[in-house]
Amino acid sequence: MNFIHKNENKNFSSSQDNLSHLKNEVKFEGEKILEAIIFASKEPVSINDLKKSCPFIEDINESLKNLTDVYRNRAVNLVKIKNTYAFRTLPYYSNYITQTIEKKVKLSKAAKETLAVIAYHQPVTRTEIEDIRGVSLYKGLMDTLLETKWVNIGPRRDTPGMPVTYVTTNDFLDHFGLHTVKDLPNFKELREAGFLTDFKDEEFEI
Amino acid sequence: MNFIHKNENKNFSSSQDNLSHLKNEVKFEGEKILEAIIFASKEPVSINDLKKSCPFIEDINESLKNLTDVYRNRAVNLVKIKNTYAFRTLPYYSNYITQTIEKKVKLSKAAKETLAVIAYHQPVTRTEIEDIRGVSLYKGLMDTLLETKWVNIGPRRDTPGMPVTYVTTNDFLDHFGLHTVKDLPNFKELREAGFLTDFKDEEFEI
Amino acid sequence: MLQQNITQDKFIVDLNGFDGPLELLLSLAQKQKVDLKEISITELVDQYLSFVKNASKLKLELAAEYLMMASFLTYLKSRILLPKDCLEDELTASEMEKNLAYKLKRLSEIKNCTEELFLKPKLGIDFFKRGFYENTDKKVIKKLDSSLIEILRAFAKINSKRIFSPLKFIRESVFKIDQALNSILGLVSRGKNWVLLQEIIPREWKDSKVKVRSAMATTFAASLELVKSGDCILEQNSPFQSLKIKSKDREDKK
Repeated sequence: MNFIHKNENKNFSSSQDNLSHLKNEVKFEGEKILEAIIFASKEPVSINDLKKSCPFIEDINESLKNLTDVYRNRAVNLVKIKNTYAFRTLPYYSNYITQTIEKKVKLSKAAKETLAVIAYHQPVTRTEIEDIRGVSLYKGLMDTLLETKWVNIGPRRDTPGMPVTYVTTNDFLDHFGLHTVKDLPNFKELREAGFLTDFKDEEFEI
Repeated sequence: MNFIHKNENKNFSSSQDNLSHLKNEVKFEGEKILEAIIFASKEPVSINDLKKSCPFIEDINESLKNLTDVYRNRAVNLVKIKNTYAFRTLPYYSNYITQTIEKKVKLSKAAKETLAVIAYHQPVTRTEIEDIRGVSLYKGLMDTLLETKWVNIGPRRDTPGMPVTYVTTNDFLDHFGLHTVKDLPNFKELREAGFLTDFKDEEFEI
Repeated sequence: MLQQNITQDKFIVDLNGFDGPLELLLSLAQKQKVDLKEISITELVDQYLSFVKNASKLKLELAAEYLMMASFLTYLKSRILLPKDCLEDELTASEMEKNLAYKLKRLSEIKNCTEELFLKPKLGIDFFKRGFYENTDKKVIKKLDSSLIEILRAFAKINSKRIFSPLKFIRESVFKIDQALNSILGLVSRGKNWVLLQEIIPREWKDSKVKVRSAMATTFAASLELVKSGDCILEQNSPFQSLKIKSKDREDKK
């Protein structure tokens, strides 16, 4: 699929060939528009937003897949972060990039561990976090985590008292280079070993 | 020149072929490093800086030319600006990308508080908001909030004067990653989660 | 066991490093065996209890959480030692043991995962987003940049303001004590007759219930003050009747 472009396809003559050629052109143009939008956007762009911007693209998932393939062997990749897309450099090339590191969040040991508990057990209540860590959360810890934008409020748990739950965000996935929560280290193993109870697959996995 | 990659070149057998294959590999790697550097850079990168970062690239101009060719038919081009290089989306596609250019605006303290009151007490009348906040709303505040599309007019209250009420919208839920406003922690939960500690306005450790 | 392993100083440092009793227990277990499946719970209980005992010997203040764990473990140990057939309705000792082992394993897993998670390549450190973004300045869309935490804080602030705001008196409806003293002295010095307390209240304080109540209370307080100083006498014939006040005669004073 890579790099079908106008000049390469000039030799078609029969009308049928011409039609499929035109279809390919349209597809390719669509992919380029997606490429431009995602490239120019500061934040990962949701598939829904892309659909809205390009209502003429028939199968947006196919187009995004093609675009992903185009960049597969480049130093810059099109990556899917849950239901959003963004361009990111490969970690492999980090040594060559001397960038002033914008935002280095320094989390305490307890905050890191709490973040991991939320990531693996989400949606998880405060009590459950405290049960897993065997210690009560100190004041301001959840503040800090919410402020990183890696953690958000999830749906209330359907148990007596309807406690608030916590979940991780797309920012979290993006920061750690994860496509979905299932990409977390050892996620599958932990789930199979029964350490992650009540995990529901995300609803809007497309 | 486009997209020579490892898997496509596996069939070389003679040592000479192998050598030229390896040379191509090195070249291709060099191009990818340039690609990553230019992509991640905030400013166009000068050829001199690229040379310094990649002293192992034999002919940097050739590599940059190759990289330019790779992107020639994409929606994003590698462009030379004087003696610097940068990636730019093609103006041709700007119709599609203007939508995603965003200027970040912060809400005023009063607007945030009012939004919070609406989120927690909706549907809520203007008088009730003023009563809860203990201060009268300045002119234009409700207009600002309505403009954000996070707040909308709700049903009229069935009391003398039939005052208008305010409610939050689906946009509000989307923006803050919530399923329903009922998920918002109530005051008691906020207190338990430590949100009542003296709020520092400064950022967390960066 | 533990006492031999750790000197007194290190003991204190170690304790501070632990993030709660379960973590302490986990580290004791890991010292015992690498594989958490093979740890001996009774041995672990002994180690934990001696740790806590040692801490109290050193007069360290242990957080309540550590003591609660100690009491649970003591209970668990007693259950393990007791014959199995008593107390059938409660969790059996082996179930409690299993549960504790599960929690230790779960904590150790999440600790490993935390380490591995933070070893992963990170955005802005190991991989990057595009450094430059075009400015098509013609159509700029304002996007509100508010995070949930800001809204939560705003809400918490309003509420804490309402709860913790200092009591404010609305001065207009409070009759001050010196005002009351003046009006009493003004009336009672004129004659030696008894004056009803409610008659002392100035006319402008009689137009609302709140004001009357405030003026009455202050006048009463002021009258008590005058009685205490020996300038006036206060009289009430029977409970709930009106109070009368008059200034004290010179003869009375003698």
